[in-house]
Amino acid sequence: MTEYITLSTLLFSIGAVGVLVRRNAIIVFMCVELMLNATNLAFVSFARQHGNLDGQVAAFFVMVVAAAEVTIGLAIIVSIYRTRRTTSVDDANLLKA
Amino acid sequence: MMLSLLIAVPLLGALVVALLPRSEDGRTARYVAVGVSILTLVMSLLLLREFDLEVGGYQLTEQHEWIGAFGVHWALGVNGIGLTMIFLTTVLTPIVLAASWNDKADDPGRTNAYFAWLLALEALAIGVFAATDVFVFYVLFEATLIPLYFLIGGHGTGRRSYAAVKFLIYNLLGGLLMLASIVGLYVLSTQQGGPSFLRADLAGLDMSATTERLLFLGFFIAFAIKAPMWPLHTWLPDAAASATPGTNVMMVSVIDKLGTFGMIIWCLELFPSASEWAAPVVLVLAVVSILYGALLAIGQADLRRLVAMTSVSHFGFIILGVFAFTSTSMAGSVLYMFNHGLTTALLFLVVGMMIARRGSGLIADYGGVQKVAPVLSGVLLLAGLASLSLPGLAPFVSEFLVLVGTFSRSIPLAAAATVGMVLAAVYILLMFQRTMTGPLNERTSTFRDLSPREVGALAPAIVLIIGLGFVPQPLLSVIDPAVDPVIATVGEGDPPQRAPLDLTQQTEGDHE
Amino acid sequence: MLDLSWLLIAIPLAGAALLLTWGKESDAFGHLIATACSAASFVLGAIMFVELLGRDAGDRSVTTSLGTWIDAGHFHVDFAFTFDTLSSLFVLLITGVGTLIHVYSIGYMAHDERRRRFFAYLNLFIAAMLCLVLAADYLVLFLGWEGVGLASYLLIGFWQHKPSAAAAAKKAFVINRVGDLGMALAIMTCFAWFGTSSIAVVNDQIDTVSGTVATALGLLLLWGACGKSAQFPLQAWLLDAMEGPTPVSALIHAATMVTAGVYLVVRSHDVFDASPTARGFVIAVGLITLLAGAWIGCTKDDIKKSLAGSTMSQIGYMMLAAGLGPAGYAFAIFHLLTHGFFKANMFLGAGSVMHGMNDDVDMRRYGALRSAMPITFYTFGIGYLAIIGFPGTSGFFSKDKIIEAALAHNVWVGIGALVGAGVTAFYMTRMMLMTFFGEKRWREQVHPHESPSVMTTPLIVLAALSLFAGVMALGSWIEEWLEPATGHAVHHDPPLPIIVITLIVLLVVAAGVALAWLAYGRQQPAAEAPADSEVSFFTRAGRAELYGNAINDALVVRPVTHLTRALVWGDGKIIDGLVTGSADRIGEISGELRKPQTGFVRSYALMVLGGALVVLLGLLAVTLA
Amino acid sequence: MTAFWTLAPVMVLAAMGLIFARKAVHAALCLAVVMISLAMLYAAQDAPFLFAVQIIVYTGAIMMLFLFVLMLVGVEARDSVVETIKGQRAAAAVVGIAFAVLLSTVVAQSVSLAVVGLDGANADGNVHGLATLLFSRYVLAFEFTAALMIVAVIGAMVLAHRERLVPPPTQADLQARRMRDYAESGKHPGNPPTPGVFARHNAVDTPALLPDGTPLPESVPGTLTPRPQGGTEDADRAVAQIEATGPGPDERPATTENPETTEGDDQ
Repeated sequence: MTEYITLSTLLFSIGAVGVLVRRNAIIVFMCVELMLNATNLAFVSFARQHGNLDGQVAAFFVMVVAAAEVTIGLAIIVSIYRTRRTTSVDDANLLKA
Repeated sequence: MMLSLLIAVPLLGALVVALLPRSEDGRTARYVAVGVSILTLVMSLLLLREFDLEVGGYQLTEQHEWIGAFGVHWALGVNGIGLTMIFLTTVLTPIVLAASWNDKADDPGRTNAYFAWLLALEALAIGVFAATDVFVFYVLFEATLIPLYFLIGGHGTGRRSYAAVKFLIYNLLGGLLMLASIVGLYVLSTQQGGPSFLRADLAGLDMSATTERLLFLGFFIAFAIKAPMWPLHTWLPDAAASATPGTNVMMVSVIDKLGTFGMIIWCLELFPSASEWAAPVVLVLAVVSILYGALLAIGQADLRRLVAMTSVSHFGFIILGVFAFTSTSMAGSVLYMFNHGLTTALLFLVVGMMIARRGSGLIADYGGVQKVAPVLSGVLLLAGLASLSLPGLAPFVSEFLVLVGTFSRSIPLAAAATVGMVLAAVYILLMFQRTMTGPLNERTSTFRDLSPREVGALAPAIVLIIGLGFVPQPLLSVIDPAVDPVIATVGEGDPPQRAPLDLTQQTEGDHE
Repeated sequence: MLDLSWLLIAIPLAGAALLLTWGKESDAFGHLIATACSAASFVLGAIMFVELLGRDAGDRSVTTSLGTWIDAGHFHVDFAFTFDTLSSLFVLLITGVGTLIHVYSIGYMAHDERRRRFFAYLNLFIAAMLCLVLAADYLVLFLGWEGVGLASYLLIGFWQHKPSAAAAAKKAFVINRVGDLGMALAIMTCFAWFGTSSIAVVNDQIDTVSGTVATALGLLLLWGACGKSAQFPLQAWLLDAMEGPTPVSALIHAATMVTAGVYLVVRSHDVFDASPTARGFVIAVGLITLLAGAWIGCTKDDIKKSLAGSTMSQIGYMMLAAGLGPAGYAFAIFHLLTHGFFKANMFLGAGSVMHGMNDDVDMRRYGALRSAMPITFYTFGIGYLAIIGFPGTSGFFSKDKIIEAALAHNVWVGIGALVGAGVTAFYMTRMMLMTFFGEKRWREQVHPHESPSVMTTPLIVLAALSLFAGVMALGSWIEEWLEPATGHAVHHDPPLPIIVITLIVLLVVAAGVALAWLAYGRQQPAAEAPADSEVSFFTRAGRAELYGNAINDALVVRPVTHLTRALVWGDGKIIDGLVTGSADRIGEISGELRKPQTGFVRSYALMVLGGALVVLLGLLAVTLA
Repeated sequence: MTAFWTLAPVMVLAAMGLIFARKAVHAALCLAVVMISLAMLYAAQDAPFLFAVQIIVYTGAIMMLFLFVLMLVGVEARDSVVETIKGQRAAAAVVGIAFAVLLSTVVAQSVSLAVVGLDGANADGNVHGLATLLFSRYVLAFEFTAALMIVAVIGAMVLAHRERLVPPPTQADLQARRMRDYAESGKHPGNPPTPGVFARHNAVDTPALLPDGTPLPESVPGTLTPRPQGGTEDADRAVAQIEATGPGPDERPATTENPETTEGDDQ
């Protein structure tokens, strides 16, 4: 069981690093998806370990929410791209104090 | 219902004034505002018919549940002290509004807002003076900051936004300390049989000495900032120098009284032993305020700042009288609050009229005004003489009561405070000498004297100042019965009269 | 009638209120109203006095109360007035001299456009002064006490366009306030120990408190008296007060207000009787002021200031007498009354001279006015004879009594008083000679002329009073009259027979006159005052008013000015600096915290991950620990 | 465990590809690999339903959405190698590795219990079990996710939608403009020849030849003009080509001449 969890954490960390280093918003998004998937793996693994299906339900919900999130996120990327002609996250820095 | 109504009328008036269509000259707004304030004054006089002077304690009470879960009640009621302060508010507001008639004449678009804020301030002040639920008190206490913030920041002059922000943050800080104490009271009352913010319930709470002192400090600092007491006074001169005369009157004469009023009504009654614990320090700070405010007033170059500093000095007297814990000095303090309100109102308004004519608040820009404007200078002198507590004018009675009461508690403190009387003469007469006497300044030679409207607006204050100087008894008879219960809760009550043949007491000279 | 004390005050007060609020249309007759008010008060006072005369000695004190003034806590004060033998004399002096001066002012202020206001202030003064002397309670007395201070302030500064007048007015008020400090503390002491500030009760019960309290109370009252009566060390305002119109100087700063301190001491006689220490201080203060005033009077060339010095000196005599205890009270009051007459007379005479000399006050520019203004000369001359104590005049009786009593009390005190009499003779003769005798030293364009009859009539009346007021001393009438108010006088025998003392006094006076004639009569005084560097130290010090102002400046004014400046600086920089400083610090901190906010999402994400890592480490640490 | 040990390295490598791939498309492919592998791991862990959903929703729908957007915004976009934020990469690497190590240590240590297995839970079939849970205990959450989906759909529509600021040009407008262009710049008002006319091929992307034998680029529909497919050289070339040829007559002039009309067109 530990190996599944280890894989999950590994994937999660890789996804996190990806978020940090990639500048293309779409790829950043993919990395987020990777992190979500990694947690799903953990959920499914825990479900098997505990012998009930709640983990799988949780994973299912994560998928649904991820789908919704991707829809909105990509729509945002598209609209940003339309106005700024770029998908680099570094160019969207209006939060700079 | 009387008290709720008394709050509602000016508040609704403010709403109406704010919503009135903007006219060319803002005339409608002025008339409506003055009318509402006079209506409020009449209503407050009607209160007297309901109020039984013989009976101490709270009257005209009303109580409705407001937030049941927290035990908050919309509870109102007044004793003689609260009634006096409500009178002060309702008397001053028409005077202020009438004297501010020409304010905003150059900016007719915002006349409505200006007068609406002033009325709102009156309503909130009455609410604070009438609240007997500490939660309601706190909410209204803090709410007074809103009109004042806009009056200073939006309708003032000079460095108004700096002054407004400083005023707001300084007072908010105090308010938050008080909030912390109120939360503490809430916790205590919850532990001891259900949450309640009612004064009667809170007064009966058991608390350890440390808790009581901490809670007391939260309240006291808020009130000391509001009062303002040295060294928490620096917001006042800045605010006063930037605000319009009307705002200044409402701020210093009415709203600042919330501080000293709160000290009597809340600090002393809810935390009697902590008040006793703090009294020595507070008394010294009060005397420092008296002397410091007076010395600073001597050194001010700006008329409004000068008046503000004199108020610091006078508030020192009020606090001194409160914390001397004698019925004489406390009655004097309450009367002082009323008289100081009148005097400072007159001073601020006259100074405001001078500034409106000359366009400058600097003392050095005046000179010889008396020659061209004898009535103006006469009113200024009268206000000044009242401020320096000349016998025969109202503030003398109160100041002397404070001093006499304090003297029976501590001779050195009373003696030091008395020096403030001399300094008062210096700052007032120096200011009068520099502005009104001497050769006529070129720029002041075109001074207009007071117009009949201005004289009419100031006349009630003048009449009251002189009248109360000789006949203070109507007010004292309202105040006196309310003071004794407060004194009874704090400490050992009045110090005994120094028995003529008791040598030990005489040589000690101090009972504490 | 005797319960109408309040009306005595109310009449002039109403007059003042009327004139102050009535508009310009009353300019034409305002002065008449004021004079009428004052006269009405005098008439009423006189009727009441006569009624009092008709009563038995033990029954000559009527106290009326108008009701409660203040009642708060344990403090209770009634608006109560006492009309007794002491106050009745004062009422007559104040309203009588006051009315004369009102009349005089009609002429003196005829050309002043603010004459109505002047008369309103005069009426206000009369009312306040009456309140002072009629009060049955120290607090009511204090009301009048500060009221006369206010009137004095308004009248000294009446010509406000003159900066010197405005400054003098302020100075007078402030120094008076310093004295009032003592007064206020005295009242508080009364309240603390007796539970009341009623004059009668305090005097009655003073024996029940310890001597310390009595001494403290006495000293506090003396402190108050010093301020009002321009006694050492609060004397500095009186000479500056001469900036006011001359009738004011005559009424307030010679005849009435400045003697209020003496009145206070006499009124509180039981307090002083109970404390020999306090009485010793009274004597010391009186003696010092007596000599200092005389000294100053010798050196001033300004006729009014010289007279003011003389006033200080004469009040010193009264103080001295009051300090002598029961033996001196009556003489103090007697001298107070005669001084009120002759000094008012001389001040008004000086005013008349100034009126004819285009308001010049420098005696070195007078000379030979004897013929130019004969009435003024004769009336002034009578005042002169009275003040130096020429036998038969009122001053002779009153001053002689004081010197006798002083000698009886203590030889040195008596000698001091004696020296004072000699110096008085010197400077008054000097004034006489420089003003009315010798050669003309007038400036051009000056055409001295006699004043109108409205001004000379009061002079004549006052001169007559100066001459004949001595009758009060006949058969010790004044002592007996005042006995109900001041207690029975026990006379000590003076060290020498009375006739010898009188002769010595006359000798000393004659010596003073002779010296003055040698210095100013035989030779012409210079038309210009010699420069300070050419005169002796005594003259320099006298001209500088014995450095009273310099001392005040050095000890009080300058330190307070510096303190004020330092506090203003400190208020802005330190106290407010802490406030604004804390705001600035918070601003700086947030400025620093702002820097990591680069706006890059990835930086924020890095921080989030780093934060998660820290939380994780924390959890681990907690778990493992 | 075979499945795991086979797939795990592949997944990690593919995930690393997400970090290192320079082209977005490659990253997307790597992600697809990870997702499909994950689906298999689900299957291996007694989660057949999730296996199916993973394939359908993630690999099918979400990945397609990603690719679609990639195409929309330009597959040519490549990350620059230069990191603009100082120290970001190093910090990310350190924090990431530390996080991975720490997390796996912590989690692995705490998951030492015996594996129960899902045989019991899946007795009535995995889908049946899941459905029981979903429509009983989690029914509220389920309904909320439904609402969430609706909101997401509406949100996407709102975000992608652009208001029309001016009315669309009518036939008459287009005609008038054509004639004006002809008058002002001599642009041919008529239809261009169809592509391939007289050319060696009649393919739709081959320009027609004019009578003198020169090719006429305008004959090729605008949508078919070559577009950069990645690499700066490609992009430059494409831009040069477009500039040389100019937009075809069917190119919507709105984007080039009339920028305030914002129709939903992204080349």
